[in-house]
Amino acid sequence: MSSLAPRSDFPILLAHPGLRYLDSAATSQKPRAVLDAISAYYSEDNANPHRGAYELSVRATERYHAARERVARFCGVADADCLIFTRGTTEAINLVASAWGRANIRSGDEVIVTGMEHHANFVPWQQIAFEQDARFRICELTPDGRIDLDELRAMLGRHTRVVAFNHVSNALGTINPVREIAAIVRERSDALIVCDGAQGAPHIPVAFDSLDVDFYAFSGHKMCGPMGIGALIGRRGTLETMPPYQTGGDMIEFVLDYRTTWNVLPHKFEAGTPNVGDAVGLAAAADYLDGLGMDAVRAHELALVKLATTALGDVDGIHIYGPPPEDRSGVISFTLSDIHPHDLATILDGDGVCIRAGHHCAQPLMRRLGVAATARASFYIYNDEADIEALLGALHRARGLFGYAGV
Amino acid sequence: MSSLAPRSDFPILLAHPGLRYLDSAATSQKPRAVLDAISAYYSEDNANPHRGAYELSVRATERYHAARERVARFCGVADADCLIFTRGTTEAINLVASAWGRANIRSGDEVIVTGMEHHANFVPWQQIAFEQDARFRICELTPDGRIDLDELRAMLGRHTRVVAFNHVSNALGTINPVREIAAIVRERSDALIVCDGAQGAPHIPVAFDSLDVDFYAFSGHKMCGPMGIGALIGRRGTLETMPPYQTGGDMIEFVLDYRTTWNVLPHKFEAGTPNVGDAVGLAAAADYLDGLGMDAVRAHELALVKLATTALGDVDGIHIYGPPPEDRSGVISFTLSDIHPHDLATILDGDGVCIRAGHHCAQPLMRRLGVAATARASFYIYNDEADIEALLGALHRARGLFGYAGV
Amino acid sequence: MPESDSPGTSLATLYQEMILDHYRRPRNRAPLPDASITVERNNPLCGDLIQLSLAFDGEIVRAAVWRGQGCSISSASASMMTQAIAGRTFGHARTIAARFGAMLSGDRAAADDELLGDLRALSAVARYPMRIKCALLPWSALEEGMLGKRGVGDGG
Amino acid sequence: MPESDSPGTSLATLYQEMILDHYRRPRNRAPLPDASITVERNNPLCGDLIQLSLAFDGEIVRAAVWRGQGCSISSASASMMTQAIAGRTFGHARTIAARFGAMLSGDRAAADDELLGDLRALSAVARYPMRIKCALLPWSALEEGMLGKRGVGDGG
Ligand SMILES: Cc1ncc(COP(=O)(O)O)c(C=O)c1O
Ligand SMILES: Cc1ncc(COP(=O)(O)O)c(C=O)c1O
Repeated sequence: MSSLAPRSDFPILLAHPGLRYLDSAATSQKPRAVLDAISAYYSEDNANPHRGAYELSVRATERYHAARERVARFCGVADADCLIFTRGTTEAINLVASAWGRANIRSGDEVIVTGMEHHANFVPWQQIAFEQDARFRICELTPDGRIDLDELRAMLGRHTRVVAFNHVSNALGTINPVREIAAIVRERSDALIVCDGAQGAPHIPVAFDSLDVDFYAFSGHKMCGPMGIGALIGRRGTLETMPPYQTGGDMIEFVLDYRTTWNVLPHKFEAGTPNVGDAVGLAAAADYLDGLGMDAVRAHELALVKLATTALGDVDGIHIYGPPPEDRSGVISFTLSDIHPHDLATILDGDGVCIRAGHHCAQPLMRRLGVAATARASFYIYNDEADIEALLGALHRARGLFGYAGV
Repeated sequence: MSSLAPRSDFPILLAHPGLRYLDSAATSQKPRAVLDAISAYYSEDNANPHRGAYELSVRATERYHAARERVARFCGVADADCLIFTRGTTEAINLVASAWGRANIRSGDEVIVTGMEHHANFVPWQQIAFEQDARFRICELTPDGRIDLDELRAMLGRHTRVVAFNHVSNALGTINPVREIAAIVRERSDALIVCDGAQGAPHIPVAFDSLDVDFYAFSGHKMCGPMGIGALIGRRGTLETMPPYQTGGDMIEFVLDYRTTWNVLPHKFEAGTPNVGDAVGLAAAADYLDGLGMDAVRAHELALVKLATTALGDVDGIHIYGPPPEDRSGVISFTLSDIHPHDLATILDGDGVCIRAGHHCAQPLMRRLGVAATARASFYIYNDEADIEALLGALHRARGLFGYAGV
Repeated sequence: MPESDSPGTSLATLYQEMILDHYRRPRNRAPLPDASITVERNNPLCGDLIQLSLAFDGEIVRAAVWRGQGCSISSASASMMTQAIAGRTFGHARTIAARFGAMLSGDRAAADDELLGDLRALSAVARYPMRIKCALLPWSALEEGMLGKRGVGDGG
Repeated sequence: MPESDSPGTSLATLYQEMILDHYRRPRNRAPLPDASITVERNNPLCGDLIQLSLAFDGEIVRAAVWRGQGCSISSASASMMTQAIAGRTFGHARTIAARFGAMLSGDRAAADDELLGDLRALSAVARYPMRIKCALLPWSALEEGMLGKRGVGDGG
């Protein structure tokens, strides 16, 4: 099985021929097209958008506007004004928890997250619940690492103000049934539904308008785009009625001495000089991924993760977490005998195999799994069968180094 | 007078030979070295920093760390952990107003800003004062566009909780005596001093450690760096005792189910995947500017603004705002007869002269000046005498088009 | 950006006498005490502000006046607009608005349409994308002011 | 990254038997009911956690025990460290800590220093920058534990 995207599209893979990059769930590598788009923007069209009365500034404004439309199209948002550019998923969720949460969460309300959340979709809710004197509740998981929908049903009620969960778990790879969860929530409560799509948008076709969630957040750097850009998608009605998050230039209408009124969407939520360069880069990433086809991306990752799960499953002493590969994104989270994941990562690195070891910013999940850390290999469009073979070979070497037989 | 930096260092000036870019106060153009540094990072060292146990991730972490040290050195900060990377000035000030403000501003306190602030250093304070039931006060200006220090003295007292002012006004160019203002504030109150350095750091040598302010904020994109990155500098004691701003990955120590503890500085204030690419770009910008010498940058702008003030001063019907050129950065804000600044900008654009027209994100100042808008030309390292001549020529053409004699 | 062909001519067309005249001697810039509706429109990014007051009489815009501050383009546009629609049916006002919009998007036929009268002086704005918003500001206020009004001859 | 020369040998040195032995049979991993001080250190980015308890007797570290979870490097480091400092003066413990730190920064002489005893088995960590933090974690706890303690033979 070869890679889906030509490996030669990725300068870093050319620069390091022996690199087996299996940490795309942390951040993806960037195709040349994305880097060129950023450079070209700064080399031809750069100006502060919205503000100038000269052609260059109009061009910058248009580039920024077009980037928004492009990214909105990528994730199935018809009304592009409802796509707010943020620094990434973390900022997007903080925006909702802070701006919507402070205005809407009251004492006695309940805020529900799940036991598999990334800290970015856990801590902001924990903190705002504490601040607003609301009850913070954690929906537990099934033994195979899915959200326990029965428990969720039982938790929901008229006190439920927010339900926040990830589309795909970064630590387990679990793909959550977003529409089903949304239906369960809508049936039993008026809660705001917030979906952390950091591991969704890069790996699975996403059509926000048909997901029936209130907010969806993702990061550009995990989907071939640059760092420093991401998006929050919301519904017009919600976005228009909630207060702004950060205040300053561009997001205002009138600044009176003792009162300020806000600009229209999307500007209301984008205070300060926008990050046009990285937005243009993210739009180029959307072009690149749509060029491959998001269905093909998903199929490629599924094939790799199945292959890897079968191959790794035969290694003595391995334990793989989460549901079967069909229900996982291109993530395989595991431990191997008594070899600490950090040691594993170091040994694998010796063979050029880059995996992540640790709590994956999901300490609550690690506690539930009963481990301090796992090793995680994650696949993307530039990975191929050779990467899996290298991973497997390196795991055997690790076993040998730790004195296990059969190498 | 030629430009300080070779114009050929700037790809956009090569791409548009007739471009007379006089809007650097809005955003600066980028030297090739900065664009190359960003591309090189993604092409050679890209990974999610802090999190990986493989060499590539260590390299990314080191690049990020080195960028922080470099930028800290640029603005005279010995303790680099006290330099927090933000998206820009706006986010930096929102961070302080929100995190410090919510924890420290109480009913009855007073929050002071000045009449010349950019919305980014006005609206966040206005809003947090409102939210905390504190009194929002505006220190007025002298007729020549400086902060009225006598009025400031009179306003200060034991109720003063915050004094926020800009180092340099983006709309007038006024360079404020930061140290003198800080001394005045310290003498009369225990207020937190927040300095908006968006127009300071790019244009004037800044040594934070000797300024005696509590916070200093600036944006990378105004100082040859990319969009999407900037910094907040604070004092260790203040940063350590204040609560975090955004929460999520990287900024935590332990995430318990119902309680979270925070990481050390600078991580505590940098939630989520950091923007390594743009931080590396900003460090390259610091290299570039220090290569020219910030004293030389200031001298160059001063020479240009003096020249421009003299030249424009002779144009019939012109009105120039702000103090004399010696006390201004490379900014000249003006109106010309009854020609609306927008019309002026359009006409100038016909000659490739890019100026900004509008309220410059400073509506409170515009009210105080008694105008709805001004035209603003702003100079930077790549501008030269020919730019001023082009500006002058275009202004005469504008007069002609509007039927004024003497063209 | 330097314009490719004869910026002088083009700018002279943009700032032709008719425009400057309306800018300097705005028509219908007055209060309207018996206004049926007053709509405010602003461009937050440049600070331009238009306040449009309309008095209706059945299906007719009896009077249209404006106040505000803005550049020559938005001022002339407001001034001419109020002249063009006063005394007209809602349907007619809408037709003019549509033709004006078409002209600004570069429609040559619209730029020659006698229906637009003096407003044709603004046709050069189509070549200045950053100024189209200025020209449309008063029309956007008009649209809101007439929202829900059904005019004689309106198709639906 | 693939290592330039013989990753196998280098990794075999890193994970030599002595290290694995301390990892699998940690020494001094026990409670210390009469501890003078207990210090916790963690690496928030990977979740490693060390709790170090020290019992002092005058100017001597009478007992040093630890608990926690971590990789083989941090565990072996903690295990060996407690062995190396128990019964030693503050001054001596500090000297060992300094030599250990030097060894990890690549100081060859330190890596040969008999003073370090078994700890020399960790010298290969110097070639793995991402693991130096692991090896230093227990020492950072020790440093805080001894803060302000003046040892026999301390210069100042
Ligand atoms: C004085 C001043 N403060 C704050 C800002 C806001 O900076 P940014 O838009 O980069 O956040 C600017 C520039 O827009 C400025 O000139
Ligand atoms: C599921 C999930 N949520 C949120 C995040 C946070 O994204 P970012 O760090 O880009 O803000 C990540 C990745 O780090 C993630 O995997």
